[in-house]
Amino acid sequence: MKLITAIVKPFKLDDVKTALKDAGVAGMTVTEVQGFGRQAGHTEVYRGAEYTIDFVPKVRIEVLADVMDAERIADAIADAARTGKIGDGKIWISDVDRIVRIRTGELDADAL
Amino acid sequence: MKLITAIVKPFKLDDVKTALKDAGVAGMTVTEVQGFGRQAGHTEVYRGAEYTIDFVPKVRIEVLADVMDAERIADAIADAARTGKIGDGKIWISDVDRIVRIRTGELDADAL
Amino acid sequence: MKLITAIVKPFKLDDVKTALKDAGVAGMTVTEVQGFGRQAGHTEVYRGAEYTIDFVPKVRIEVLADVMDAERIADAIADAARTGKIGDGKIWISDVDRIVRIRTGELDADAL
Amino acid sequence: MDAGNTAWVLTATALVLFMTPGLALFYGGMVRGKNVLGMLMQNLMAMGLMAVVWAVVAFSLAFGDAGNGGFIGNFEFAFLHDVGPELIDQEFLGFLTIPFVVFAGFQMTFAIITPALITGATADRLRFPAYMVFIGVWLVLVYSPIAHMVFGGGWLADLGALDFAGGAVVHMNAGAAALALVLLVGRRKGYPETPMPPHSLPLTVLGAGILWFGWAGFNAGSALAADGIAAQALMNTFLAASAAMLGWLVVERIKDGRATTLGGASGAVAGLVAITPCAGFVGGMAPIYIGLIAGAVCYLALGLKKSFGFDDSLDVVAVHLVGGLVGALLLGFFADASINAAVADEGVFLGGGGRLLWYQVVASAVTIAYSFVVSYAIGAVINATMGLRVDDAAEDEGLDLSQHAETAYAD
Amino acid sequence: MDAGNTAWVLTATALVLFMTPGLALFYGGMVRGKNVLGMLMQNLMAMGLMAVVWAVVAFSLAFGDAGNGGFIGNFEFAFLHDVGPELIDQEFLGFLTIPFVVFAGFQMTFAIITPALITGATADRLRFPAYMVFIGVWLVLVYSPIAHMVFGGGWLADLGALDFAGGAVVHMNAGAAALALVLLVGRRKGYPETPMPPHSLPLTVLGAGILWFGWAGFNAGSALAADGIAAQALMNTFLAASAAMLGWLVVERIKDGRATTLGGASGAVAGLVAITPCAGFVGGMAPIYIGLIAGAVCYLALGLKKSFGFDDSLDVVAVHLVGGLVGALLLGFFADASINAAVADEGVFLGGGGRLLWYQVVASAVTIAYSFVVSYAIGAVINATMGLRVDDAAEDEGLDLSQHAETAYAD
Amino acid sequence: MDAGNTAWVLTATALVLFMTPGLALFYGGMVRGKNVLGMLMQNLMAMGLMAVVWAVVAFSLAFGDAGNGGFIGNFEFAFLHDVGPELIDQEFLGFLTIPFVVFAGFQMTFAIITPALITGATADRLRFPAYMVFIGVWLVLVYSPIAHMVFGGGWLADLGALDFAGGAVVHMNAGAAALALVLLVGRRKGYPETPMPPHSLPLTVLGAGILWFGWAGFNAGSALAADGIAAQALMNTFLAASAAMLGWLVVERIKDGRATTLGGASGAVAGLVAITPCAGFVGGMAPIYIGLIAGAVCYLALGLKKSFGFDDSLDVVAVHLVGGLVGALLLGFFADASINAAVADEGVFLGGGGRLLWYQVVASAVTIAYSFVVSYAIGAVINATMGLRVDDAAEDEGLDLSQHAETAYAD
Ligand SMILES: Nc1ncnc2c1ncn2[C@@H]1O[C@H](COP(=O)(O)OP(=O)(O)O)[C@@H](O)[C@H]1O
Ligand SMILES: Nc1ncnc2c1ncn2[C@@H]1O[C@H](COP(=O)(O)OP(=O)(O)O)[C@@H](O)[C@H]1O
Ligand SMILES: Nc1ncnc2c1ncn2[C@@H]1O[C@H](COP(=O)(O)OP(=O)(O)O)[C@@H](O)[C@H]1O
Repeated sequence: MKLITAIVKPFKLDDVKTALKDAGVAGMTVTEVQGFGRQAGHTEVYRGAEYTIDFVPKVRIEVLADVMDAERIADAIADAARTGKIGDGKIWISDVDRIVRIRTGELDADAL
Repeated sequence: MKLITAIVKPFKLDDVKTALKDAGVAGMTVTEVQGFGRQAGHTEVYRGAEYTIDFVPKVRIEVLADVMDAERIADAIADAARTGKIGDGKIWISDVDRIVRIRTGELDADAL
Repeated sequence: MKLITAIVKPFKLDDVKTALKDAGVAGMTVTEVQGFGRQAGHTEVYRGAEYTIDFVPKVRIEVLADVMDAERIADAIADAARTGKIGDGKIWISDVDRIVRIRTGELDADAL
Repeated sequence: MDAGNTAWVLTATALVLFMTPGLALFYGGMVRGKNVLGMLMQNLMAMGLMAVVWAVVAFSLAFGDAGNGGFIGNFEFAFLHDVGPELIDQEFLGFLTIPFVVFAGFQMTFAIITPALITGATADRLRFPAYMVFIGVWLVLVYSPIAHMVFGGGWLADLGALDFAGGAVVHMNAGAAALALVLLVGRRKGYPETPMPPHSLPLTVLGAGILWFGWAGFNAGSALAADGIAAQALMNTFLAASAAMLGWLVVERIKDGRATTLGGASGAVAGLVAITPCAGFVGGMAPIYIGLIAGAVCYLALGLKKSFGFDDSLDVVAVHLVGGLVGALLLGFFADASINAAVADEGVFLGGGGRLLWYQVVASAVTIAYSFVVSYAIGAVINATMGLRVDDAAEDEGLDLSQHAETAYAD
Repeated sequence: MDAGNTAWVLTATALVLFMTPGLALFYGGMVRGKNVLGMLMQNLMAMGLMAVVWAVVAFSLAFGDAGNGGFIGNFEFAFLHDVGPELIDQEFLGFLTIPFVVFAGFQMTFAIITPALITGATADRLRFPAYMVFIGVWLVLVYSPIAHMVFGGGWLADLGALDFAGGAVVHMNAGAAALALVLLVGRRKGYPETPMPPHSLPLTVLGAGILWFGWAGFNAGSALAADGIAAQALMNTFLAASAAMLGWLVVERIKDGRATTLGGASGAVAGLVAITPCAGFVGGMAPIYIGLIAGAVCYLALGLKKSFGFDDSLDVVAVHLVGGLVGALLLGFFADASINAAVADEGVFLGGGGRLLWYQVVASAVTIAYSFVVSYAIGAVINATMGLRVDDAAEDEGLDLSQHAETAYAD
Repeated sequence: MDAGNTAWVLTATALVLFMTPGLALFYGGMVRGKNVLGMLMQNLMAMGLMAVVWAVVAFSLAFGDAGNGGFIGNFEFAFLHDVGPELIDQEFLGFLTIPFVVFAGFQMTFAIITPALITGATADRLRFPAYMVFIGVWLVLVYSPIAHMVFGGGWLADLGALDFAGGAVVHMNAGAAALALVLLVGRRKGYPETPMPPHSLPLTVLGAGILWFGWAGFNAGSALAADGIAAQALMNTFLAASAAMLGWLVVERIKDGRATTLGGASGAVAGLVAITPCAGFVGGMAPIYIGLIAGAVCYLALGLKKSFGFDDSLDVVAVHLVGGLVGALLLGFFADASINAAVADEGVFLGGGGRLLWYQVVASAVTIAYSFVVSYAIGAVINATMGLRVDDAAEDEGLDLSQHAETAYAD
């Protein structure tokens, strides 16, 4: 089984969700994160003191999937999340030994 | 080494923590996340505008463990987190090359 | 490709960021998490009721890297995050099949 | 009609009105984040519904036929009949030098906050419709009679019991009703094993600040004039709040090892409660002594719910029932005729003997018993018919979503 | 000079001043977290800039040459000339028993909050410098003339239209200007597809509480004395707010299935708006009827923006324009000479026939038309020259960062 | 006794009392989330402890033997002896037309907020017990003497220096004490390298709103009557706050490129501080000029801590010491006998020459020097005995947990 993890811009979450639904994905898990990379952060000023904030808000999306679906899902996320501007984020795919659905104890593909 | 990741219902966190302690697990890391899946979200109303929120609050639990403990720990989590109702969540196990305890530099099993 | 994940003390985040920059790392993703482990939590009191909070705030840092850089990066993080006191956290390295840069579709090392 | 007195009672009315949003925040900060709107909304609804019920009938039942020495008023002022911008021409109320309508308005703000006080006890588990019915009926059957007996020249006033601004009418009354409801609805799911810490103490401190501010109107406004008694009541109010904060924190520090922010805010409120019956009847250092005692005793009264196993979630019994009782009884010791000529029997410490203290005991007992019994009865009927408590799933989800389809905080 | 009246107007001035921070929070809680400082700052800026413009020229344009039956005042009080601690010696304003400077101050607080009301409509997308220019010009060209026509003894007052505390001058005026601006700046990015739920309803409830409290000063202060009319206005204000909350929630419950916290707070504000023109002119149960109607109608008016496709983000049109209009027209039915001798023609329900109602229609139409047209013109000029709206990137980033280089919340 | 005057001073007392919770939120929003309760609690404790110390002895030391032209009062009013609902029969205080107890109460609210102002400077690092001891001693040794010298008919009053509502007694005094403490406790860990942005600017704006509102009582209440001087003071207060917001923001915009929300709120407070000594002594456009100057100068004074390397965390020196000084000195230019007959020497701009300005310089210098030296001494003794500062681990953990075993926010 595979785990697809994507870091995307927060306002793209809805588009990604729709794309995943269209790709037949039944579930995902989302986390608010802070990203650091090429995309510039911003500057804040408080009573004359200027702070540079390097981190940019992002969301992290995790999707468990069958081996043969993983590439397709990654592509779907990439297409939905792309704006073409710096900071669109990354997607990575990694191996999972086993997946369990807690409710039923079903395993792997059945657990999705 | 293995990494066990579980997505469970927030109010089950305490039970899972107890079960892990009982299973001899010394540590874990917990993240607040939003889950999307079979479990329905909810509807909110603001001045006549109705919004459907698909996401459901969940917690993500990560436990690093020795290869031979992984299954047992996953089972312990599953047992503790199960309510039998839709939305109980998923557990997955994946491979880890190496674990380091930052404080001492100990590796792998010694780092736990 | 490799994914280096580190759980560190929040006030060490800045030092780790600097160390990573020095190590030539171009990006990372950071999540606020709660850690449970050897480090004691704390006690709160509300109108005579005492609560023990086991969890300790931590940050989780993820860095995608080339296979050959992974160890070096893990070491850099460990050095920067170390205080020598209990609770300094863990670092682990795991395998990644593929990395995609969403903006360009570049893969693996080119995606970093 | 006196413009100075009117100016002050107008101000005081606005101040007391402001207390209910303050209370909403005070309580709202203490509940979990999934229940904060439920709490705010119950308090808002008290502002909405109680005002209308007051205008329709409750004011008249409280202050109609004022001075009859009886148990309840009549319907003479129902639907605000004869309640207008002129002075009222009636024997008992004839002392008023302010437009009658602002007297009705000032008293209305008391009728709003009293049921609102109860909401702290039953936090996180009341069905909203049942709550509305409860407070609507309660105002008429519980609040109006007690207000009449004490403030409206009813039999407790005739007896000689003193209650300057509502130690009995407001605080013991709300506290006893809270206890009754808590026994009916039972404990929150997970109480006491699961910690349920306050979700926003800054909101609670803000609420306490607003209450403290508004209480100036509550107590000093109860003089119904801008005179020396109002001035004394104001000073007493502030001194008691301060001293009670210290009293609470000292005991907390000794027992728990820390002086907490929630303790500071709670102690101040306990002092404000305790000084309420005494505000215009005592002077000098008495408010400080009353405050110190009330702060310490109310802190200790937090233990009651543990001992007796009920879940008075935000400690309405410890703060309002016990605090109100402490104030009412201490008035029996500190009442001072040199401050207010209305003090016919001075307190024990002023050489007046135990007579006033006895009246205070009687009035307190009557108030608590009446309120507890009738509140319990109203609650039981509602519970049997429409159900007081949300179901398990709704309680897990929180009142905000289950009762109001809202979440308090978003990005 | 009367100390009692002065005491009350001093208090009322402070209360109305406090409404603008309250409004800031009421609105600020409703926007997304990345725009809350933008909202707060626009309201703060109204407090900063409007006061200075008022002192320099706007007060004089509103109340100079008072009683001239015309369209605008003059420059006699520009730069606060002759505005001091003494009584004013002028025919039309001669009824005042308070220092002239506090009259100017009291009216100033109205001039601050009126443009601030507009900010809810254009939330999340105005450029800060453009906003400043807009309100600065608007106060002089829109607010002052309308205030003069209605409050300053101008032609609408002469006509016989009544507006106790600003149903036209404040609410319809702000509502019409809001509509004009909204048409000019267009919708928020993503509206209406993307949900933009309130980021902190507790802030909104707090803001509503402050508004409710401050409105005591707004309406009862408009009596400019601590008399029976002030007392009646206070009671009416509170009753209307309560009743409107109920009216709104009943309709909301029926249409949406839930009574919401935001609905409760909004309903109360709608009632406060509607009672504003009526406050010192009606009595008895009238405020309750006015409130009930206003709450229900304003809730229904939320649908306007859907029907007509404009993005009045926080419903300034539904609450202020419609609410103010409902109040102004209902005054034509409920005005009562027994409450206030200034009521020359009583309302329809008091047997006065339709004359007052007709004046109310005229005054409302004139106010709305004048405000809409001139506001649109001012906005259009600013839009063409400096641009009213932030660019796309700034809107995505949020006003807090893009306009003020700040974030509202941190660890 | 005058009911109108009493009504106003009652109101003003409540308003000033409300300022301390406002200040708590103003400061509390600016600190990091782990220290907010520490900040709120220090302010709450000022409300608790200062009131009791005031009643016991500090009031008497400030206003006992009033008019003696000396340095300090006596013990005649200790334990509130003779402080009651009647008029006071004393030569210097004989002008009062209000119950003496409300005068004591009004002044008490000043004695509460003054030490509370200091807490902004030492944010995030004071031990709570040490703080309590400090303010307790400070009130007696620093506040009471300065209040006596200036307000109580002491030698600075006799000299001819003017201070309408506490530019010296409250603001320069608190600012100088803040500087002394900051030098003693040192900088926060990580300052200035680590950014420590405000954790909740909406709380700060709310706090500023409450302060602005309460300042109406602070300044206009200091007239101790509801008269033309009070009215003028109210107007001046509001105009100065508004103008100072503009002054601050203009300079901020030029220097930092942005007008910030924190800047808007801070500027308004700076204006309120600066107008405090002038409020009842100036008129016309003077408050606007004073505000504009104060806003700009206080913004520039933020640089002092950078230049001199001290960590005055929330800028108490820049806002209160500098703001108070700017106001006191500008009074030497703008004081106007036509506004207030108590102005014996008019300001430079009114043709009074430099005499008043000289008195203002002397009074300011004496206040600052006295407060700085004695505050430093008290702080040094406490530091040497019990320690002023929390240890490193406690500072990392934050005051909320380390001092009060609480966290401000939870789910
Ligand atoms: N090496 C990395 N490891 C983990 N996350 C990364 C890495 N590089 C970038 N990211 C994440 O991807 C986000 C976008 O990266 P960035 O370099 O800003 O733009 P882009 O992906 O368009 O090149 C970052 O904010 C960060 O969350
Ligand atoms: N394919 C998936 N990838 C990642 N997380 C998932 C996936 N499917 C479900 N989840 C997570 O598991 C949670 C529960 O899933 P859900 O389908 O609602 O119920 P159940 O696990 O009982 O079938 C979701 O809220 C989500 O967080
Ligand atoms: N087995 C584990 N799996 C996942 N995370 C762990 C595990 N053990 C510890 N952690 C994380 O590492 C943090 C530090 O661990 P702790 O045992 O307190 O100290 P140390 O790493 O110094 O031994 C914990 O707070 C937790 O976030």
